[in-house]
Amino acid sequence: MSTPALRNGEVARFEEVLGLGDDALIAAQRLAEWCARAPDLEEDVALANIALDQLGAARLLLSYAGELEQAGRGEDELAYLRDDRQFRNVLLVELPNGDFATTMAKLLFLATAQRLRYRRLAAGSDQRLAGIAAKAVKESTYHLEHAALWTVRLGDGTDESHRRMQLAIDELWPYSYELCDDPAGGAGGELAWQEWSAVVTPVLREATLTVPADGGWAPRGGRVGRHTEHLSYLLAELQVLHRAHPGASW
Amino acid sequence: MSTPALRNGEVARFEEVLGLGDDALIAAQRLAEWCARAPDLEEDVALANIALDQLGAARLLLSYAGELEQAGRGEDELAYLRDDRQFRNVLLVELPNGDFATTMAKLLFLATAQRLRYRRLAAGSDQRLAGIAAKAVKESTYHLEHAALWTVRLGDGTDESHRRMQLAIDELWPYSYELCDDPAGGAGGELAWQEWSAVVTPVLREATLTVPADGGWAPRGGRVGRHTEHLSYLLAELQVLHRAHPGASW
Amino acid sequence: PPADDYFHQVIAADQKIEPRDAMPEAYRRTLVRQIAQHAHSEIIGMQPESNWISRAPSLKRKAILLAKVQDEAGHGLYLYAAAETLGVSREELVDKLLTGRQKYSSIFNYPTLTWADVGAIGWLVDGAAIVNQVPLCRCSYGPYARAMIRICKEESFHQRQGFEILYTLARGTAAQRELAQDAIDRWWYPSLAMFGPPDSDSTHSEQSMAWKIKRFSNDELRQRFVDMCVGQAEVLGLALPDPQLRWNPDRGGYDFTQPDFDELFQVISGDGPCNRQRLAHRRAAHDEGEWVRRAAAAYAAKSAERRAA
Amino acid sequence: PPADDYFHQVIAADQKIEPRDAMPEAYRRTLVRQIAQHAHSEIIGMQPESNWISRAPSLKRKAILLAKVQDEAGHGLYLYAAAETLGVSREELVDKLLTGRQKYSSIFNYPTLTWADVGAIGWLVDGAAIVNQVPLCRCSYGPYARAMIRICKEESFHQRQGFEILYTLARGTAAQRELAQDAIDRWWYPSLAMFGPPDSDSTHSEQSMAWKIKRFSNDELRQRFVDMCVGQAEVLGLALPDPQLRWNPDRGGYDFTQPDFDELFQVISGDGPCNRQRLAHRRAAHDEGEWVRRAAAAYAAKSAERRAA
Repeated sequence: MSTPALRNGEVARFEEVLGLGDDALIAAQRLAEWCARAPDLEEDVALANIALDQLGAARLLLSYAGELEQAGRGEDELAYLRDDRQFRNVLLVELPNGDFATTMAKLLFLATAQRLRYRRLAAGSDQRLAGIAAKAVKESTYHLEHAALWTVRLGDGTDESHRRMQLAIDELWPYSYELCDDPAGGAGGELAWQEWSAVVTPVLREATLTVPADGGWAPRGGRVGRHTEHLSYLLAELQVLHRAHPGASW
Repeated sequence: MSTPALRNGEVARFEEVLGLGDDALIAAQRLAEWCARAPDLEEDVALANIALDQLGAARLLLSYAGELEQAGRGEDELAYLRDDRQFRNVLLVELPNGDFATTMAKLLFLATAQRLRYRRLAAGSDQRLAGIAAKAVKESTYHLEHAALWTVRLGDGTDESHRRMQLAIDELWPYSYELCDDPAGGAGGELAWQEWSAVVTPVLREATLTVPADGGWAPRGGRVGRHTEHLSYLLAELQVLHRAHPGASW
Repeated sequence: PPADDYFHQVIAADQKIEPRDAMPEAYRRTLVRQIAQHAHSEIIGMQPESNWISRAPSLKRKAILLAKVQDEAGHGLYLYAAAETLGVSREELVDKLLTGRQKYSSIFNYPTLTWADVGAIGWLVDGAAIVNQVPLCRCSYGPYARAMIRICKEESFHQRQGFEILYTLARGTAAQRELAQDAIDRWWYPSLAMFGPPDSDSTHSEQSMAWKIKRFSNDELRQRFVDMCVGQAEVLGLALPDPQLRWNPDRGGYDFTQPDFDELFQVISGDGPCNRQRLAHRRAAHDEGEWVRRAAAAYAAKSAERRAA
Repeated sequence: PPADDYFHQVIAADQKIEPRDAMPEAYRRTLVRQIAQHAHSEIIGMQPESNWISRAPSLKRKAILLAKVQDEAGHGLYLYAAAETLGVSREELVDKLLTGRQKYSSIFNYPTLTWADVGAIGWLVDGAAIVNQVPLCRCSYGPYARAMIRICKEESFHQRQGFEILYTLARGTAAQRELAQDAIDRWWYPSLAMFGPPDSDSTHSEQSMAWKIKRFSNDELRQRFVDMCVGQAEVLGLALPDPQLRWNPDRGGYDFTQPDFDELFQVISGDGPCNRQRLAHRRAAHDEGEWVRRAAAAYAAKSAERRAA
């Protein structure tokens, strides 16, 4: 992954764009697993829409990462020819979909972080990234609204849905810390986490859900390629056909 | 798959041994999925045992198939470097494990067929195959006993287990026809199916289960490489690591 | 009765029947059955294709395929909405699908074994669907005709994408070319069977023609499809698996081998390779979504109550 | 009391305590806790390794790995049986595992990310287990000591297999060699932590030593393990990730960097990378097996009734 030709700042920029691209790609892959199995047809359409947005952002980000790297890798080389130790996505996006409540909690958490980050990047000095982010921030707004709507419906729906939604929030909350880290390097985005929490917490309150206590377990590692056991299975499926035909065009 | 250097009879022998090897390999892969998730520890040990027997038979059969083919392929080339359209196993073994009743029904059906076939091969003129079959027939006897024991326990256990066992038998019964076909070519092993049924039916009766009516749907295609949608997923997982490192030794 | 007179006048004048218009009960039932079957086909049809979304060989193809399957869900929504104008609810129809009392297109009971099948479905299955559906854009029932106009536009887009997949494979590596030919070999006859039994055996056709629901016979449409495919297959550089296929200058169309109608009836009656799998998948998705739909209803009721208070 | 006298005489004479012998309640409780934790570790330890059975890179390696995981289930059985001789049931112990009231070895809360991890677990984790367990073959409680003899024999077989995996990778392609080194880098310190906290902080040790359950201190065993690994790593041609590692002729052992004990306590207290996953997996397997165990019990009861009738 290290590219000696690049200077430190360029490596950091490459890693950042790659990390955001990987987040979007893996999220798209997971969301697309819902295809033809959503709770109703409208939701089949909506989840496919969100998956398509994530996939679209992933393609732009990975293409740009490839250009920054200057090693001749395009979106497909980056998506299909790395193994899990070289992927830079946060752990949250690679976790299994679980039930619909878990998927919505994942999306709520992810879209909140993506929206904050894309908004910042859209106003940043990297014109190319700003352009990608300006498009993506609108999409994230829709994703966040959709996830928030379902979080409230499920949290404030039936006893069963409340129980499931609370369980999903409790299980995924620890992954929010890594989600808010600076994607180009290590832990420590505490300010960003407060911003994140300021968006998510009111949604949970409206949903009559208990906001988990701060602190505690905070699994990390995705940004340095130390993933969960789930990612390599996801990649095996994602990459199987591409890898079976080296050098082929599709 | 066709090897012009071989005469017709040799091709048929190659296809037969390959088919039996693929049956055992795919069955082993499915059975091993139970590892660390069986209903109790004793069953974890038993299922691993049976998976190991199947895997052992698969290795012997595929190695022999490779020799018959005379194309320089060994057990690993045959297991890891074919795609699903080139696999020759029956559909039964590639179906998902389902619940424990489904797994036991699959094993009951498979072990019965394997036992009948291995017994015949053990007395056959191909000395090499006879040797493999002589070992395998003993193992099949144990597999059959184990599956029959559970079929009876579940069939004659609780209402819940009876319901599940009956469902499994009903769902898998149609796959028994292909299972009894001549592995080297096409349909028509009706005699074999009667033999098979003569073993399975008394088990079902003892288990207080209804024996499905003969005839009706009889899915086929595995022996000519036309599988279910499940097999390519199974192979993607089975082969991912081997294929990621072409030519490597392990 | 005068109401029926109006209906027959509209049909005769090639105008549209609209939801509030009086119509013969048999016309209504025929339409409900046909539109529902069509909607179900879109929904079940999502399965064989979504089987390859996770494994699509490039990100661009993944996006195109995902968008296509999403379109199918959208088509399902239009069509259920069109059926609802005839006084049935989507829930009723879905229940009929799940309990096997209404059918969906038998073509979706074949498995997608390789990536090339995605191309073959686009080219052949969507191609056959278009040939079937273009005349339905002029169907006498307004909401159905309008839904079909929108759907046909998207379908022809899908068909082009499928053709493109095969075109790329046919010009790719030897292995890719083999995948493409293998897919066409498996999908050709099932696609021909999509036009239904031969006219000599077709049961519902005559009345549907009179009502201007149907405009052409099964065999006419099948011929049109074959004639269309032959040229396209040449452009692809792939063979259609029919040694009998040849131009007949007297008829001005291609002679071809009919599909195996026994197999078609077997698949229709429930014994295709994937009938059980497709229905089980749909039932499982429906059952697993039950608590979500219930929660949404409960929340909507609470919200309405709060607004009322 | 005289019963206790007998117990102390047996301990002093380095003989075995057997199930029917009187023993101090604290001794019994300590043993139950330790044997149960050991049994639980075998069961939970099946998970990280079975993660790679389906993907093992050759059929031979697949068979070896499957057999190894099977051995672990077998070890769990012996150990639960040994614990049962102390008057607890397997069900009770499993329940304590599933509800988090009894622990298992923290090492299994790390993920197996690549195939090389299977090698590293065999070489380092099983290696550390053997160093820990060999002295237990002389433990004062007979059934535990005898179970350990059998287990240690199999473990040393597993350790050799792990070593062999790494040896092959280290001599393979550059990518394989990288996998092997990466796995050792990740597993080295967690393996050192398997010997528990430093002697200065160890709570149960002194009494266990007196009862001859434990024979060596945590730090003694850790040193023994390090000394053993250094030479083996040289044979492998792979580096142990510790720049401080060097021979100390005064002590006659290697100086080395201690593992991060804060991390160890964090993992023990439940916050390792996979604690939740491992327990959730075990609970799911247990719950999903419930109906099967119930059916087996019902059938056994019916059969007994029939035999009685």
